[in-house]
Amino acid sequence: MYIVDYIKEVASAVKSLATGMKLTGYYFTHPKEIITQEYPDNRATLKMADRFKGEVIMPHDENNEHACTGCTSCELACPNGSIKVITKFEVNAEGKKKKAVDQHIYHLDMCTMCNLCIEACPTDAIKMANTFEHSVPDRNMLIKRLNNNGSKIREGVE
Amino acid sequence: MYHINELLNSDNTLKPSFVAMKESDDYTINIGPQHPATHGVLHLVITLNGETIKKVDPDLGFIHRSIEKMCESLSYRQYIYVTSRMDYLSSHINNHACALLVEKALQVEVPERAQYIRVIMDELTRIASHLLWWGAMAMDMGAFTPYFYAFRERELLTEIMEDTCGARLTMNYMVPGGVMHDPHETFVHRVSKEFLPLLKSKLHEYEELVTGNIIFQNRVNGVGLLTYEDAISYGCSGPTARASGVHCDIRKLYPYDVYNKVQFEEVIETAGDSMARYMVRMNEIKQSISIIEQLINNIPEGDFQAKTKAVLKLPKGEFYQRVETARGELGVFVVSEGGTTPYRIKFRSPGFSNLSCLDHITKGSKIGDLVASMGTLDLVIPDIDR
Amino acid sequence: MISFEHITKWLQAWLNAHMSPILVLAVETVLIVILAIALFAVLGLVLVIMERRVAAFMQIRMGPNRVGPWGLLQSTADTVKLIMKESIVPTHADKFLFNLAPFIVMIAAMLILAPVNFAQRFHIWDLNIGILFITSISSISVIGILMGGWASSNKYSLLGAMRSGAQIVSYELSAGLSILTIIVLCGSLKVSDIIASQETGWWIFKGHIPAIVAFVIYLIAVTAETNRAPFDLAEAESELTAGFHSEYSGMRFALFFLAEYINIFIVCAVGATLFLGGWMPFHIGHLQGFNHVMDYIPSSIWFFGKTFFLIFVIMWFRWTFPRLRIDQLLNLEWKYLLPISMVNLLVMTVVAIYHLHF
Amino acid sequence: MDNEALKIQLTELLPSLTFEEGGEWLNVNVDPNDWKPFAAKLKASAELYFDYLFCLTCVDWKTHLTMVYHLSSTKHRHTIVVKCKLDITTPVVETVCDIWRTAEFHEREVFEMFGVEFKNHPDLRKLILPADWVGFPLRKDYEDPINMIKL
Repeated sequence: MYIVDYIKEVASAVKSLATGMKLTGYYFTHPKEIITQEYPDNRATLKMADRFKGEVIMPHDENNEHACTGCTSCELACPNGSIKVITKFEVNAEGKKKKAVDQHIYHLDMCTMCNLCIEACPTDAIKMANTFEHSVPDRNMLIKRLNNNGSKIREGVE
Repeated sequence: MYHINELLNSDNTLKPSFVAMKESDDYTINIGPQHPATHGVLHLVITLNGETIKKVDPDLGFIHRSIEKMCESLSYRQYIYVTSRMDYLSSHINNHACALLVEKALQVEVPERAQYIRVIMDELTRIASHLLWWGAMAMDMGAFTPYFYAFRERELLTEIMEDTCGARLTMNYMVPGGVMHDPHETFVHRVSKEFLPLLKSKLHEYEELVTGNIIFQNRVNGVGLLTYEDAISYGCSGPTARASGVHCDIRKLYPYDVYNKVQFEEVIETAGDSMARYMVRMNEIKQSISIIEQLINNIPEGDFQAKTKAVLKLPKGEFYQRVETARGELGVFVVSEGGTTPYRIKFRSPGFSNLSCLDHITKGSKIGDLVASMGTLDLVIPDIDR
Repeated sequence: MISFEHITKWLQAWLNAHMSPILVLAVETVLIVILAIALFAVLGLVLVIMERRVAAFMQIRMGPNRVGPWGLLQSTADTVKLIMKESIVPTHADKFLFNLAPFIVMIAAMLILAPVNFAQRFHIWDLNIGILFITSISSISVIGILMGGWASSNKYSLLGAMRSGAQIVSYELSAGLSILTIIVLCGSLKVSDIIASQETGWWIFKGHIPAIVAFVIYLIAVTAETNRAPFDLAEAESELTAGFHSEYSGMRFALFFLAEYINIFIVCAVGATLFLGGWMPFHIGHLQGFNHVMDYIPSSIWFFGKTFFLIFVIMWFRWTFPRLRIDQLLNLEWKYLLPISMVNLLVMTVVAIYHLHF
Repeated sequence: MDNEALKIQLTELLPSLTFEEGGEWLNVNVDPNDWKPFAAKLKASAELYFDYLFCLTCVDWKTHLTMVYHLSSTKHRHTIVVKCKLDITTPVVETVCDIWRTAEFHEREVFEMFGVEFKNHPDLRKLILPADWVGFPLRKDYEDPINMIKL
């Protein structure tokens, strides 16, 4: 019967629409399902994943010493040229000339957080920090010098 | 708009290249490069007759970064990370293809633990990609709400990725010889105890909200018909081709890593329309869940990375590696001269071939059908442009 | 108890006592215009914030919650922004029609307000062909949309306008027919008579199945007529970016936007009047106690409550369903809604002739 | 079909073929003038039935260009790689987009990136690059005026 089919068709169409409305109606009446995180408000409790790749940093210990030998492995490993290591020659206690890092320049604006420099570093001198709020008013402020002023290489790191 | 001097010769006659433009009665519309339905910077010049489409002419290149040229100056460790930027929704799988190619060329034995992790990551990426596609496609159809439901599940997934890989979208987790880190200690628990049960409990919502909806079904049934022969001839792959009945799942045909150890079905539909493509992807989510369930609790102990040399040099020759991304078959073709960088690299991206059938499948349909077809082809523009 | 009726009566008496009749008319006209515009502004703001909150809750989000308490001032802030924005007129646009179009849409929406009974004996102009007036004036807004789409000299706008034209013209039929089903029952086009005829019960309860069918068809048809999802093909942002108002910006865009919400309010008000008894309280048979409690609630609250319930339903549609395709949209009208509403009207006529309704 | 059987079959179709071993798949070198009829036979032959062109690209060897076609059969699951050596100054080859429709887009890409002209291509326009672009970016002698890495 054509009429019966017609009515069945209409009825099943209405049913399918009603199931959809039931679902949205459920979420409308259950505000507890809301998943929004209000970001600037929850800054205090917000915890980033500990492996989150935010930016490259060079940890310094309390004596203002780091582990960077200035070997430029990271510079070579970087695919976009965002690391530039400027080396100098230092004269150590025995009077020998030794290569050391003068400035470890890091371009955060060009970095893609690929982690290849960290993998390449033989002395674990650099690591990824899980900071993420990098916005600055001027692009040049994203060019950073990773080694602190007056810092020197830790004893025993070759 | 053209300036009048660009249009006319000095003797006030129309320049030859604009004669066709003037004489044609065609009603052309530019869909894109900025358009809500293209999900990126795809430019389609469509010719209309009323609401009916006469011709679709894609114009690409708005996000072309020439990754192939870039890779010619990158080492075999570095070129992996660039491929995350191609099909950013299946970045793990792109990286996997590149890592596999280097391993194949250098004959590196990848530890079994790394293989398991890679396959789990691939499938998680596939789920994430299909979820996002599901939401975005529903949005193309005019239903906004599914997008948020899909992102709710995907959010947990990206958090799991973030724990292990340190990034949410472009992870760069695969390295030649294995993976970069060991999975996070909560990884197994979060995937098997949190994510999979959540996703399984929400799958019925997708069916209630979109799949069963009569309006949606009318929008996609019989729309964008791609026959078996055309699917092969146009070089379609992945869910697009499988919806036309083509057996083309690289995971089944040419298994890599531990895909030959897991049981899963190659999802095949035969209708070839948008609904079939939709159903293939929805069922693929279920298959991916089953693959992950088989692997997640059986990850063997051991190394997560094989020992490789610091500087990788591929032997002279040509290498081709293909994998199944969420969109289809990704082929990496490397010509090596024996150096540290590829001499020539070609990425056979699934989106590029899938896009080429768009004109064919939308001819004679309405503008709404174009959007539906584009939605179910699951185009990712950086994947097309590379 | 203070009601709108008392206020208007007192105002009328006070004005008559102090002024000549012509001046009274003038003052009242000015007052009504100010009130109508104020109502428009308030309704626009309230409906926009309501839509955003409803959408947000259905989409497991929070929605606007920063400006003012619970984000209530968000739409006010948006309005200020829209007023301050530059209204760009495209170079090749027909400037006269382009500027005129939003006002036509807006004026059409404003005119329909006249016969609506907001509360017991509180209305602007209770003319004897009120419902006819509403159906005819509501057809004008399509001219504004066509005008705007054509004058923008934008292909998306033109397509959207043509879609809108086809859509509104067809859906007016079934909207009109479902309105007729109720007119057949109460035998008057005057809005206050229609409401008065529902004193013993609302038509949706009294009118058997035909009234319910007519109600559903009315809801679907007016959703289409106001260009709301799932029938928002004239805008269809995933196909035509923004359809007929692609080229509009600033306050002109805001007028289109506002008119859409006012139209929703009006069609829902008409729906509430026809099917849900307007400002009539909810009564159950002879339960005197219950009925008295219901009577105690002011009539304006009844009216706005019913109207906003219908608006919520239309919003619910929007945030659940995907959009139809243009040929499916017309199929739905000509192959389903129109035949059903015609048969429905016939059945209702039989019901009315033999007094089968309650 | 394994490589040896493929070799015999292919030589029957075109005796002037040369083969290269060593890669994952059988490499076949074809003269560009013979390529089009050979391609048609590859698709038409019931035993070979190469219906799936899954990769089409070009390699710049500085002295010459090489077109590389990766062909596979969805029925028999065998794969070959066909190579055509083209002259670098006037690279011309017949189009195959009437045999494998996917070639249309891939050939347009190769056309703009390498400057290979495909004879009888129905719509040989620039696909990715702007219409007024000068030069062929993926050739080895192309110098990018703005090179981010060298900056």
